[in-house]
Amino acid sequence: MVEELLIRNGVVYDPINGVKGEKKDICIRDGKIVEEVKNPKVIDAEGRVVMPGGVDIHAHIAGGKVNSGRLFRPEDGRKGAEPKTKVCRVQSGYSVPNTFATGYRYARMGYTFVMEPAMPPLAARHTHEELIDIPILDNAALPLIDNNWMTMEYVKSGDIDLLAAYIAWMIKATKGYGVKIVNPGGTEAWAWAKNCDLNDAVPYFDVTPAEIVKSLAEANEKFEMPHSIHVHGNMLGHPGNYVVTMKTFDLVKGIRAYRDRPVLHGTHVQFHSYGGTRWGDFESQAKAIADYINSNEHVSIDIGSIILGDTTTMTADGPMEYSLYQITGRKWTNHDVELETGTGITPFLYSGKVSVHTIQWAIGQELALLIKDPWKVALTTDHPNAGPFIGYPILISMLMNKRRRDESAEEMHSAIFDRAELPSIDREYDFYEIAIITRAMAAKTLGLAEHGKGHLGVGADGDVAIYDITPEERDDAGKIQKAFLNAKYTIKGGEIVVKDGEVVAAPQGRTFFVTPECDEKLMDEMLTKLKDTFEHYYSVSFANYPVQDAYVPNPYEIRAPWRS
Amino acid sequence: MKMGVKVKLISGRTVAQGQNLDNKLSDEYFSAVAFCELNATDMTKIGVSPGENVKVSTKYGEVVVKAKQGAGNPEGVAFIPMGPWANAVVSGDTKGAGMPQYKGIDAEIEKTEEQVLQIRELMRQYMR
Amino acid sequence: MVQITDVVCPLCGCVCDDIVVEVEDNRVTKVRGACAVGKSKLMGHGRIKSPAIRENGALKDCSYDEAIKKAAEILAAARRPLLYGWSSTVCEAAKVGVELAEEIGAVIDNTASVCHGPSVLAIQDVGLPSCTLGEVKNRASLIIYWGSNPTSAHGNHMKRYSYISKGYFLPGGKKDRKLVVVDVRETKTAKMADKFLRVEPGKDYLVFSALRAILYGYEDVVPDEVGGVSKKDLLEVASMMKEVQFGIIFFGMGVTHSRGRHNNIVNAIQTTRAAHTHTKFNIMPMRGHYNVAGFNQVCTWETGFPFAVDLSLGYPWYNPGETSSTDLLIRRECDAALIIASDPGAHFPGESVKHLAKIPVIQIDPFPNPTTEFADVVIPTAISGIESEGSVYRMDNIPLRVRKLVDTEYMSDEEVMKRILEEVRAIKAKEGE
Amino acid sequence: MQQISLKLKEEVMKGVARIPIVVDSLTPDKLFGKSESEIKAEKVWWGNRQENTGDLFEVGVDGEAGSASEVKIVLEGDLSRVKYIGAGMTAGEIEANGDVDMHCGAMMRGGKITVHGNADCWAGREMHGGELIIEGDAGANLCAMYRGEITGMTGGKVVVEGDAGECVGQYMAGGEILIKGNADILAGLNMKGGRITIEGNAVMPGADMTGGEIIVKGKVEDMMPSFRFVEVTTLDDGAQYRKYSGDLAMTEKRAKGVLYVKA
Repeated sequence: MVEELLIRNGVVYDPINGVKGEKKDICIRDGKIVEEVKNPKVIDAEGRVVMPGGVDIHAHIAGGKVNSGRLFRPEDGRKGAEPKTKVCRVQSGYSVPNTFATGYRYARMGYTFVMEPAMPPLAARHTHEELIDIPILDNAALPLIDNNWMTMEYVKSGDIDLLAAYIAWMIKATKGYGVKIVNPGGTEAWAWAKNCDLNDAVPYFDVTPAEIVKSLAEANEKFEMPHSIHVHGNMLGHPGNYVVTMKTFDLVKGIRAYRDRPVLHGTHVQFHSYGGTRWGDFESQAKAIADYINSNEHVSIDIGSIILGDTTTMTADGPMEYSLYQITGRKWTNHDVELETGTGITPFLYSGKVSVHTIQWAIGQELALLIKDPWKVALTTDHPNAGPFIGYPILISMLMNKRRRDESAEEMHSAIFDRAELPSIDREYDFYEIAIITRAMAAKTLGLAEHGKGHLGVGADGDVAIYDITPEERDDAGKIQKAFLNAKYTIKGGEIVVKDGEVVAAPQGRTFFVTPECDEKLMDEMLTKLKDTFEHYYSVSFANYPVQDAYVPNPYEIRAPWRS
Repeated sequence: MKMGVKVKLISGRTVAQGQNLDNKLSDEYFSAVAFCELNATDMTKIGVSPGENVKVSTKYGEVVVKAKQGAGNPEGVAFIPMGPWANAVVSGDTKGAGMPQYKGIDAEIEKTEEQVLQIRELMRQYMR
Repeated sequence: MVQITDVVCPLCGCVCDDIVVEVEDNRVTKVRGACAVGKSKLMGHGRIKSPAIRENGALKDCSYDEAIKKAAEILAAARRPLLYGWSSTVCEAAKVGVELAEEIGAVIDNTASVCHGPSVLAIQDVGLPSCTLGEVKNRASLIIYWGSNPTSAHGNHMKRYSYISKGYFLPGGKKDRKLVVVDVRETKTAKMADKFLRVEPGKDYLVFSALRAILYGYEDVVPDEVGGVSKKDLLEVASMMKEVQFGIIFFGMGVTHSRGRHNNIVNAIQTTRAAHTHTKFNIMPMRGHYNVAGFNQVCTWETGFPFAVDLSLGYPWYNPGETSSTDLLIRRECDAALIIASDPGAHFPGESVKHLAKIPVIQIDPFPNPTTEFADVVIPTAISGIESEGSVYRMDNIPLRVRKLVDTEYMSDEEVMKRILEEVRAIKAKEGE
Repeated sequence: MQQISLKLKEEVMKGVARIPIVVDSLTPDKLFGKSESEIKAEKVWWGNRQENTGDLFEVGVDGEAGSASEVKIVLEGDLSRVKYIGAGMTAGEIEANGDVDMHCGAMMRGGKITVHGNADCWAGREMHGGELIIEGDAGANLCAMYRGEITGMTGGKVVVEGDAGECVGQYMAGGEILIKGNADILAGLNMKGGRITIEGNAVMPGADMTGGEIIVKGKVEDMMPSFRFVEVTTLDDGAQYRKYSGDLAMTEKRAKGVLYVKA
């Protein structure tokens, strides 16, 4: 690793520190940003766009679900096959790349941190084994804690403190980062081939998804958690679901976060912004959702925008994947996880010739463009659900260039003109706003900024992306896409990992995890019940459940004290 | 002249075979897998009684094993525990699927005076 | 005497993790909770005493260093090497194996190739509606074992996870469940069944299609007898499947090994999908070795493909039937092989063993076996799950960490693989100069 | 016309191991316009190492070609471990004198391949056009898809003079296959278009088919139990056939396949 690095003459976009495209030098020593350096290796950025390393708030990159996707799609695997090089291991896959390709391709886009947003607690070891094998990227994972029997029982009895003790134990046991919610109640119902809407009773548990979301938000805020609850709501992908989405957001209004951050992060909201009553009259309700976000401060979102083409959909939302498979008749994998969650996977082709897909394509971008404050929005494709992450540069070029959007719309199904807003929106993102939705917002919302991610202030990690484009070229959509796909330089922890779009070094990333600190008496009371549950209903023993330290070889621990 | 019976040959796991997985060069393994289970009627047909030797012949080879009576076997179905003796006569052709046919092979079984080869002798055959 | 609880059993795909083991002067002296087969493994057997290299016909003891160096020389020189086995060792060793395969342009394959490889091919065609074993324990009121015989192959399966176990929604255990067995012979498992269907060898495919037709409502086209099973029985089983709240099919090598191979499994899965239009239905392969699933996981996340991965062209190419071990050997493609934690000498068809016996073979294993008889380099290792720890994946892909119960002088599989990789790289570097 | 002859040197297949050679780089498209010495220098994979074509094959070039379609490649010697013969070719002709290894004519789009012998598995895999003649037997997965794909052959014509292995034309969507001998189990598996004609016998033909047609002129062993008999009808050859529709195991909605079996 280079000890000292000086990035000279770059035009820097560092939103967390309010730096809006200033020509500015960046100094790095021993992997951290510093005021000045003595005899550094110098990179002349020559007026190119310079940003902090990218931070992805939500991409399925590791774990049993992702690997089942790889395993059952050799036809996707062969698409991305590349031989090993002096630096890189073998690569394969397009929508479900192998772990090595995942690290290399993100790094080539200038990203240095990715959040794996759906870790089944019982299979957490698997998620961590894959994270170990993803080069370069720092990472973290969110355990699924909403369909768990223990959660639902505490929600039913209203013991928020004991629920907090349970999530504290779960996050610790899984070396996780926060609370993930996916189709609350619906995934448990799916174990009986059923589903739940927001206010339906979960079969046999006599609680509603609404109660689960509210209780988990309250329990989460019992600690100084870096991140809010991370919510994939009910009825994903159903026409008319935008109402459910807003009702879900409303549930947690008034809950007080311990610091300046939302109390709920709504993920891949494109899939939750649907109007109409069936596919026939399907339409965009992105505007309604955007209006809600614009007039409320307690919710942040990521867009989950569509990339046209073939992809692999995967989620803990089992019933949703089943209905998708019912539409396509293609291969379908389901994997329900005892007492906790589930998994559904099926391939899907988004076609610009299909009205519904076209409207979906519009919705993701509409959300980004209609929500006024970019600090409330993160750019995602819910990789690989709405499309693979290597499609980000396409999205960036769309958001920055109305002409490109209009040209694309012309090529697509006419439904985009009468059942979506996109063609009527003139807004164009600038580099500063792009820097917000691809790094700063995610770092802030995840509570990672104070841990050195997503900005270039003194003391921050030496994670820097230098793109081969100048501010003057902001109208060249093609060049923007090219520049954001293959960074001129990506620097990770002060080490040059990408040069001229090629991976030149592949160091190990770190895994961030949170340790919520819970009152011991509470914990003991909760454990009595938990151990009994293991004894009678789990298929593994309590002693073998928690993730051993061996699975987090490069740990970064964040403590979350109990709020008195 | 040859007094054989035509069967579908199956190979598979047994408890004793599993117990000696790490113990294959032993007598226990030999007695756990070097036999062929036949239906009583089939045994009478070839005039063999339990403990006597039979020769199992298929398109792919032949092997001598001890005869055993298998209550569960229907007529025309023979069973040899998975292992080198069974594999001496199964088909290696995977038909483009990567998997040999270990089960349901056409075989002829006859009584024989020939001895059952010990594991090392059996392997030596492949080393010629 | 030390008592160790919650021991994870390193034998079959059940990976029972509630075993109690007693250790006295560094030996396992007592085992509670394991099945007969698992107990036998934990109690231990005779070992390979020392590393050895074959010299004019006979194995001659040598040091680890010599054996590892020799192994590396063989592999570095090979034009079509095969790295096979991996199912009775931990994922940590498999990871080094994939790296070695990349380094030397080898084919890497595990025992799934001759076990549930066809199940993987089937999953790649139609997917797998499945669940973890605890779901079966808590919810499954109908259990179907099709071409699988747990009483012989998975001793604790019914007790811990399925027919006999008690679960949240089925507190009565087997009183609350129904058991159906489909097989070509009346096995011990079949004798326990509420309903036993005896199918003619090689006719499973037809039976599945008939069931699907019935489940979709076209029983009118189904003939009176299919593959030895009467239409009456098919209708009965179909209605059992429709009426339960949660059912599961456990299938084994009875279907993967017989005529139809992977397509039998495709059809079993299609049958599950058909049943799923009526109620919750799942299906699961009865994976054999305790970590056969784990290798497939590691190989998939590292190469994109689960087994039979050919790295000879630099990038991964996967095509069982071409890149699978049995084919490579019967076609006499390989010019060297590394065999780890498995015994093709005993478990491959004679035709393939013939070629294996002719080429340089490196064997890495704790125990002597038929493969040792012709191996040219023999490297004994610690027994994973007894003498060394690591990751393994249960038949339902739940990851567990097997323990180290006793100390050993032997190197672990992972250490040996790392040393071989280093040696190979050293040789390559020299060649480079 | 130009004729390029490639004779595999005997020593290449002499060893204990018979290591395959990958020759997708030796098609009329890729060799057109190359001199003899350039062809000799063309790289081919032999196991995990790349070799010069000239080191493995005796190379002869005769005549001139104005385009790839005027190039004919003649392969001689022991070709039973020579893979990907004519893979991806779009024009010209390849003649193989002897048994050929896997993937012969895979992904081919045009031109003609004639095999004077047997072809191993995956001949004509994902073939889109052109003509493939196999004078001997064909292995399994003739004109099938690659693992996990849902489309196999989409166009072109394939003739097998002998027998064919399992899963002929799996996921076939278009084109024509003629098997003059017998077909092993599951011919036309998952078929959705095109036509397979089997002059000999077939076992479990048409399973899971959703389109296209299969004609069996010999006997059918193990007829699928999920097909519906429609009628007895007469085809172009004047003979009477039992017509079935299926596969109902794919549900009535999708069961648009047609199977004719000689009455």
